[in-house]
Amino acid sequence: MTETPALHQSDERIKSRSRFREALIVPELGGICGTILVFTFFLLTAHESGMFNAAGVLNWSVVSAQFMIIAVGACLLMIAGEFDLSVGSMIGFAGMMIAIFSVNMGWPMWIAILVAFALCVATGALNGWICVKTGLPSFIVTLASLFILRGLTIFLPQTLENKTIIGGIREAAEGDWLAPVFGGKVLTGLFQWFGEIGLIATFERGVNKGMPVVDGIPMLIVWALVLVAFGHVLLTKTRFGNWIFASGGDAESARNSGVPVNRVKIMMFMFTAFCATVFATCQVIEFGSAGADRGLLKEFEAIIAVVIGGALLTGGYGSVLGAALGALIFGVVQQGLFFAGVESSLFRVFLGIILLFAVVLNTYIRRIITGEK
Amino acid sequence: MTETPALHQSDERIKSRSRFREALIVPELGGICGTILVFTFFLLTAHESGMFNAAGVLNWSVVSAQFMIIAVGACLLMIAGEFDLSVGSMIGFAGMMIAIFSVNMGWPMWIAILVAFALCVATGALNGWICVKTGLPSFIVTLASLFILRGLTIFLPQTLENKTIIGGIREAAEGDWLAPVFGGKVLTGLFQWFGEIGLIATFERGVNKGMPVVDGIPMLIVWALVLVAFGHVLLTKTRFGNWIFASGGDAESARNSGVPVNRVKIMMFMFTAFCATVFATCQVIEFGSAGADRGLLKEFEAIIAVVIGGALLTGGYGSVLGAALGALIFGVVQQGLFFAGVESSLFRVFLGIILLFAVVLNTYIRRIITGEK
Amino acid sequence: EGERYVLVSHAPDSDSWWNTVKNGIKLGGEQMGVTVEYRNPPTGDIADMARIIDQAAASKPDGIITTLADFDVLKEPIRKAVDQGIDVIIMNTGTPEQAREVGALMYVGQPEYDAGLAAGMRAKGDGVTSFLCVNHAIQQPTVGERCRGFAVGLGVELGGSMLDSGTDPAEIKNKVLAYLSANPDTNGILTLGPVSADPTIAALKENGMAGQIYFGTFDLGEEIVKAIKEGVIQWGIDQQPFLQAYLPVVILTNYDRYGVLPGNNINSGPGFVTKDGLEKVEKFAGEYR
Amino acid sequence: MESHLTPLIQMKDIEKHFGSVIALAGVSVDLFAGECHCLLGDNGAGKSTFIKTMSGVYKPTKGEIMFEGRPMNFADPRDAISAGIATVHQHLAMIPLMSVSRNFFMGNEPLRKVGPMKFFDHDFANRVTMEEMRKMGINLRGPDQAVGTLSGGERQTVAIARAVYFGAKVLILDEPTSALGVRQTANVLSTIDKVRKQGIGVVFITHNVRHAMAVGDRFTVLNRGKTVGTAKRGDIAPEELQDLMAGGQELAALESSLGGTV
Amino acid sequence: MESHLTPLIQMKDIEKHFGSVIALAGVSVDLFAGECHCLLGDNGAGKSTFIKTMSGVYKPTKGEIMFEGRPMNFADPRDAISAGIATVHQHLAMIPLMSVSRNFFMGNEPLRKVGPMKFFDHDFANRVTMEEMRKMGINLRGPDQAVGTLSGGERQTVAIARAVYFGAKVLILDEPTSALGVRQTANVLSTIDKVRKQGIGVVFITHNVRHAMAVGDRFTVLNRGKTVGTAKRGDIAPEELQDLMAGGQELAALESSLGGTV
Ligand SMILES: Nc1ncnc2c1ncn2[C@@H]1O[C@H](COP(=O)(O)OP(=O)(O)OP(=O)(O)O)[C@@H](O)[C@H]1O
Ligand SMILES: Nc1ncnc2c1ncn2[C@@H]1O[C@H](COP(=O)(O)OP(=O)(O)OP(=O)(O)O)[C@@H](O)[C@H]1O
Ligand SMILES: [Mg+2]
Ligand SMILES: [Mg+2]
Repeated sequence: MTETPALHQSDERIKSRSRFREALIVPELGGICGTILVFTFFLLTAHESGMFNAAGVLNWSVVSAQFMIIAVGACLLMIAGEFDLSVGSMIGFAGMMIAIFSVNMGWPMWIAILVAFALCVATGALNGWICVKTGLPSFIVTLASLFILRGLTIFLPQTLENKTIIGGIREAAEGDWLAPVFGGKVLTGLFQWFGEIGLIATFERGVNKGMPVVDGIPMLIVWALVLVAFGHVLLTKTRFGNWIFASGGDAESARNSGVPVNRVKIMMFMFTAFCATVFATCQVIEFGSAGADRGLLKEFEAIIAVVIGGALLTGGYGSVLGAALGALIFGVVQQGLFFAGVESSLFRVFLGIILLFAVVLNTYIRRIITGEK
Repeated sequence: MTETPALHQSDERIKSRSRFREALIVPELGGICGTILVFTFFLLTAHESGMFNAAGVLNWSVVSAQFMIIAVGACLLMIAGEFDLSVGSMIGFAGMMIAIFSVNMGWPMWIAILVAFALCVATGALNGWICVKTGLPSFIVTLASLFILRGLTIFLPQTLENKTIIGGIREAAEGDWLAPVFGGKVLTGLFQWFGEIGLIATFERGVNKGMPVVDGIPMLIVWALVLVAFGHVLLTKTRFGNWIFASGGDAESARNSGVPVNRVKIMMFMFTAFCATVFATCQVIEFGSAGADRGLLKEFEAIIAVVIGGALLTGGYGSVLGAALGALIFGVVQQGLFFAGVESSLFRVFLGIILLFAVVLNTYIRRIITGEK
Repeated sequence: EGERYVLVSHAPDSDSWWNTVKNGIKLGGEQMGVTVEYRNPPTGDIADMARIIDQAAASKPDGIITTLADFDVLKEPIRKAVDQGIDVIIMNTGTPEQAREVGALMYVGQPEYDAGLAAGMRAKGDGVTSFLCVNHAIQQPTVGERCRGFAVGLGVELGGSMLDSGTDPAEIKNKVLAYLSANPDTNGILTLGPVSADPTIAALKENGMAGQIYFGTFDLGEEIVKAIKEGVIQWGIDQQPFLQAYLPVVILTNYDRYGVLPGNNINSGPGFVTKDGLEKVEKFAGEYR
Repeated sequence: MESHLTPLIQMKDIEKHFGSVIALAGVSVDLFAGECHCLLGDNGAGKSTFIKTMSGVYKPTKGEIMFEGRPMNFADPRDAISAGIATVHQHLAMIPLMSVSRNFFMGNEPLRKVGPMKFFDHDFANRVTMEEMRKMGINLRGPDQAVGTLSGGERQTVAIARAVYFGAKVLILDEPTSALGVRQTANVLSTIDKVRKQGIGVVFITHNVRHAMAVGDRFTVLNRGKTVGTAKRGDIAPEELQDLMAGGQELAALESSLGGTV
Repeated sequence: MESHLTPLIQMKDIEKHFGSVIALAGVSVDLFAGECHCLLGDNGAGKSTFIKTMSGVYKPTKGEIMFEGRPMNFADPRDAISAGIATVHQHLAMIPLMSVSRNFFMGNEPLRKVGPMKFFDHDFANRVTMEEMRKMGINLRGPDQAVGTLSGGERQTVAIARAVYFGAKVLILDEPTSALGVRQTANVLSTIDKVRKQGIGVVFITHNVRHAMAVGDRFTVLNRGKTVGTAKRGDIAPEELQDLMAGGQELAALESSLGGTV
């Protein structure tokens, strides 16, 4: 075997680049810059509006956490090279199923929740199976599920109850062991104490008089953090993560190298459905009702968060942490615009401009730092 | 130069295949089969509902023509490798602009229409320019325009007029030379005569008593046919058509071969915007009002029609005739479900199922006939 | 002087009817010298609306005016806002009882179901036996209540007579035509707003049934008023959204400044607008009516 | 001597049709352990299609595959890989957006146990990748460089190094040297030589007679989807082989004007 | 003799950086009309990058390009093509989903006038495509076969046939023979020979010394992004050239075990 020249020779063809700059070349970079920018902006413009008091922070945290939950699923699926446009409908459908099972049929809450999970994850698997078997683009397949699931979410309660909202879930969830996992709060003691020492404002009247305005961290946020951590570890630290990248990067090549591409894709569809169901369950348990309009357009919001977070729409590249930052940016911007008192019909205009700005910035920063042409 | 063996030698490696089967291998095939299937189905199930009398035919023809107008644009753009999610918002925006210019500002209708066309086509060009310059996926860029245009469509009339529906366009269009090109009817004499000789039913009551039920072919249908013909010729018979295929098939390779890919893509974005504006103009002239909610979800319907028509979402393959058939199928199914008296909240469910069925059938037929594995 | 109020609605961005509400708060705000901000969930998702109420409360306004589109979802956020010392008035949707339960000062509006019921009874009196309800916002639960009320008032099953029409005017028009062609015995039509009413008018004009079929609608708009005048539409139910927005602003300001409050809830509708006395309605339809 | 043993792989009368195209019209090839079997033939002769049926990418339309004497039916490449068949395809099985080391171990990720859980062992992967690439004569800038930024030859080298590293019983190389430089080609040929000596069966596709003659034990020539014939090393002269590869046509006229064997 | 004329293309001290990667660190090459200039070098030496700056795909980071004596600045490949530079890239510029004849005429569509309008002349395109491919030794099944269904070598032949058909003043071929069979290679080499005799300048990249020696007039060797040197035909022996191409390293040990020049 020919001995090659010593390793240091190869360095002559690389411009020296500082360690710091090297460390910056991560898919999350755009997300990090965006987050800093967004917070700076709102700290300057909306600091007086209550956006950064306890209740304000909780408000945008909860909204961001919501985005995060669906963004994690969408992110892994997108990296695996597929889309799911049925996420929004799935949220509506899952909530409605829980409501019908628990309120109309009177099943115990935990059974209702578990059956809804099973149904939705199975639907996700079906989406994936159809995509994989027929070779159709997931855009089309899940567009069909979008219509079908939304249609069922309208039709079923309409037929059963003659209305499109089913309430009374909070009552049905009382005393259940599973419901608090989605609708409860943690660290209530700590916040109680914060309220007592005056760190957090307290209610001024009503039954809760004297209690802190924020009395704990909703499980929604806990779920978001857990899912982000899980997704991140799965993607970067495991064999399966490598398969996800490979399936999205080039399915044919991955298959030829022995990656079970079909299995990977179907599992990612199932995970996306799982995330959507977590979202829906948290929502119905918290609000106590399920409606036919829940989750509208959430699929786009998930995709937007993921793309702001630096993933490629075409698959094979991206990061869960980036997607989480994208969700944070999206949540903060959305609620921040309200705090900043932007005219509501201009809200979408701003949203569009910020979206565009975020992705352009993202690409641009990446180019500057990596020095692509 | 080595002489190669005579041509007939190469035939030994091709199974003989009838001319008929050869002729079938066109992208439109799925659309043709789908159309036959759909018509057979509704002829059998809904022939008594009036779906196939003159008024019924006009009914689904108009809906299909609407889909066709936007499908032509979406089809060419998709073949060129891009998407436009802002079509729906563009429809709302264009209509609103015409209303504002003609009703609020009192401009002559033809100027209002031309300026609206110019504005929208420029927006399309901007979409394209951003996609091409930043290299961002058009999905994201046009998603941003979707939000921005919809926001403006709500904000502008609100600020100018305190309303979000602006009426009185029919009055403003009276006597204008350009308006009838979008809102008029052709062959009215012929239909009058049809009515007189009893070929077409006449009204039995009301103000129109004695007039034929269908009194002409709306310009909307004429526009649809003209655009389909134009798109088809452009795509298959011209140099530019070859560039469209090449740009969508592999932009990098096309660029290396001297195809002005950026120009092609931008022009296709402009054409899509043009089609959306035609749609909007026909609509406002016919209904006499522009609303902030016009065109919602039309972008998806366009994409659905195109995909049913056999185009590849990834670009580089497809046919305008196929897209037109896809639009026809979509329109007939949608209206047919109502003629057939299907429970209307199940409408979306059916739509989803038929969409899925259509694309699966499409792929399947193509495989059987071309013998792909 | 300079109080700040927030009005939160459940309507998606594109719902054009809410425009009148915006005009109401604008005028009310100008006249009283207060700022009123309008907020809504862009897609009409009521769960998102709950977050907006939370957000509004966190920004410490002097008062919140909100709809009660889904009592289950909204009662908690509203009650929390009330408990933080923010005055709340419920407008548009909901019922006086629900408003009391969440601790709101009062209710200004037209309970949707009741309005539908009243319309249905009126139609029954006019001899309607089977009807078509054109619903352009099937996903929005509050609007559907009108159909439900109408069916009960009429004493018939709602069943398949509610048409999920979408918002595209040509599609609405042709769907109505298709429905009427497939169900020729229909003798009454109810539309739920200008979005569905305008194309329905066009449809009836096209198939020659304009003026022949009993036609009522919710909410007003230019075309609707014109159609009432022409006799195509028998009546339009005006719930006077302008008042629903204007009054709470005035009431909240006066309550904040002088502590005065009306002793009862205010029903802004249903008011039946018919051919008689259309002049003012015509002038301000879609703007203040 | 090999004829006494059962072949590692026996492919009998393989046919493969794509729609109306007959890509393979009955090809038979067998491969013994420790031999390098060269597959030669004109463009479009069906070599790639043939080895794809061998590595589980395509199912043959007709014909039988025996692996170690037993009939075998690979459902997908994963089956073939786990049976011990490593393949370097002509159109490389590399993911451009992924790093070299992730590509190198794609489908065969090294695992590291942390408690009950197993994680991708990045350190190990990076080390091995750098090491193996260096052995092939390529100095990578780093194991996390994206494959998409490598030159054509560098990419091909990654694919070969990977197949050799994991290669179990059979190594299939479809035109591995076509994009390689002189030094890399020499390395690949000597790698084939080494691998063969370890008792692995190698299928080697090439258009270059000299490369084939350098390492091949047997030569099978395909033409227009059919086997033209199989010859042992030493039984055939390079010129003869070359004529066979060109579909049996006379190249004399051309060659004289261009100076010797192409 | 050529030194008296102005070169067709003169590339002076071309540098090209990709982010932190220095792909070209100052390469100078000139090309005269009627000569075949071979560009040789190891994998990753920068050959493809170099010819891409020549054909307008990349802008050089530094350095000057003179075309027929005038400084030239190609904004994109279209400029280069209209200036008369036809290129066959290593990663082919073919659209798999499009038919062979559409690919063949991509960017140079033949037009047919019908009244005031110009249409794509499909008949002409189909005829010419079949004809040109037959000349290169490939019998297509039909001009509307999709390029994606051709074998690797067939595809490459389409690209070369196209470049030759439209080739104006300069023809750049980046490893054109790498995927070709013996017969096709012979055809390409004799095509180069013919084209050169018509006064066209050819840049020919290859890893095969024999192919280079067969048609090259001058040989420039790149190594690690730099010019190692340029030699005229007859001034250098194949073995010397081969050593240069391998980056100047001794291949003796290897070669002896594998029998002769690789
Ligand atoms: N998926 C496919 N669909 C249709 N025809 C195909 C397909 N794959 C290969 N072919 C045809 O089968 C024949 C054999 O192709 P193959 O790729 O096996 O040739 P090859 O011997 O590897 O050629 P090369 O040396 O050029 O790589 C070719 O004529 C090709 O056009
Ligand atoms: N877009 C790019 N980004 C980063 N590095 C690149 C890029 N393109 C090429 N390189 C690097 O530049 C060097 C030269 O690449 P190039 O493709 O020109 O080599 P080559 O001489 O053509 O090699 P081969 O003979 O293998 O084709 C390689 O090391 C490659 O990794
Ligand atoms: Mg091959
Ligand atoms: Mg190269």
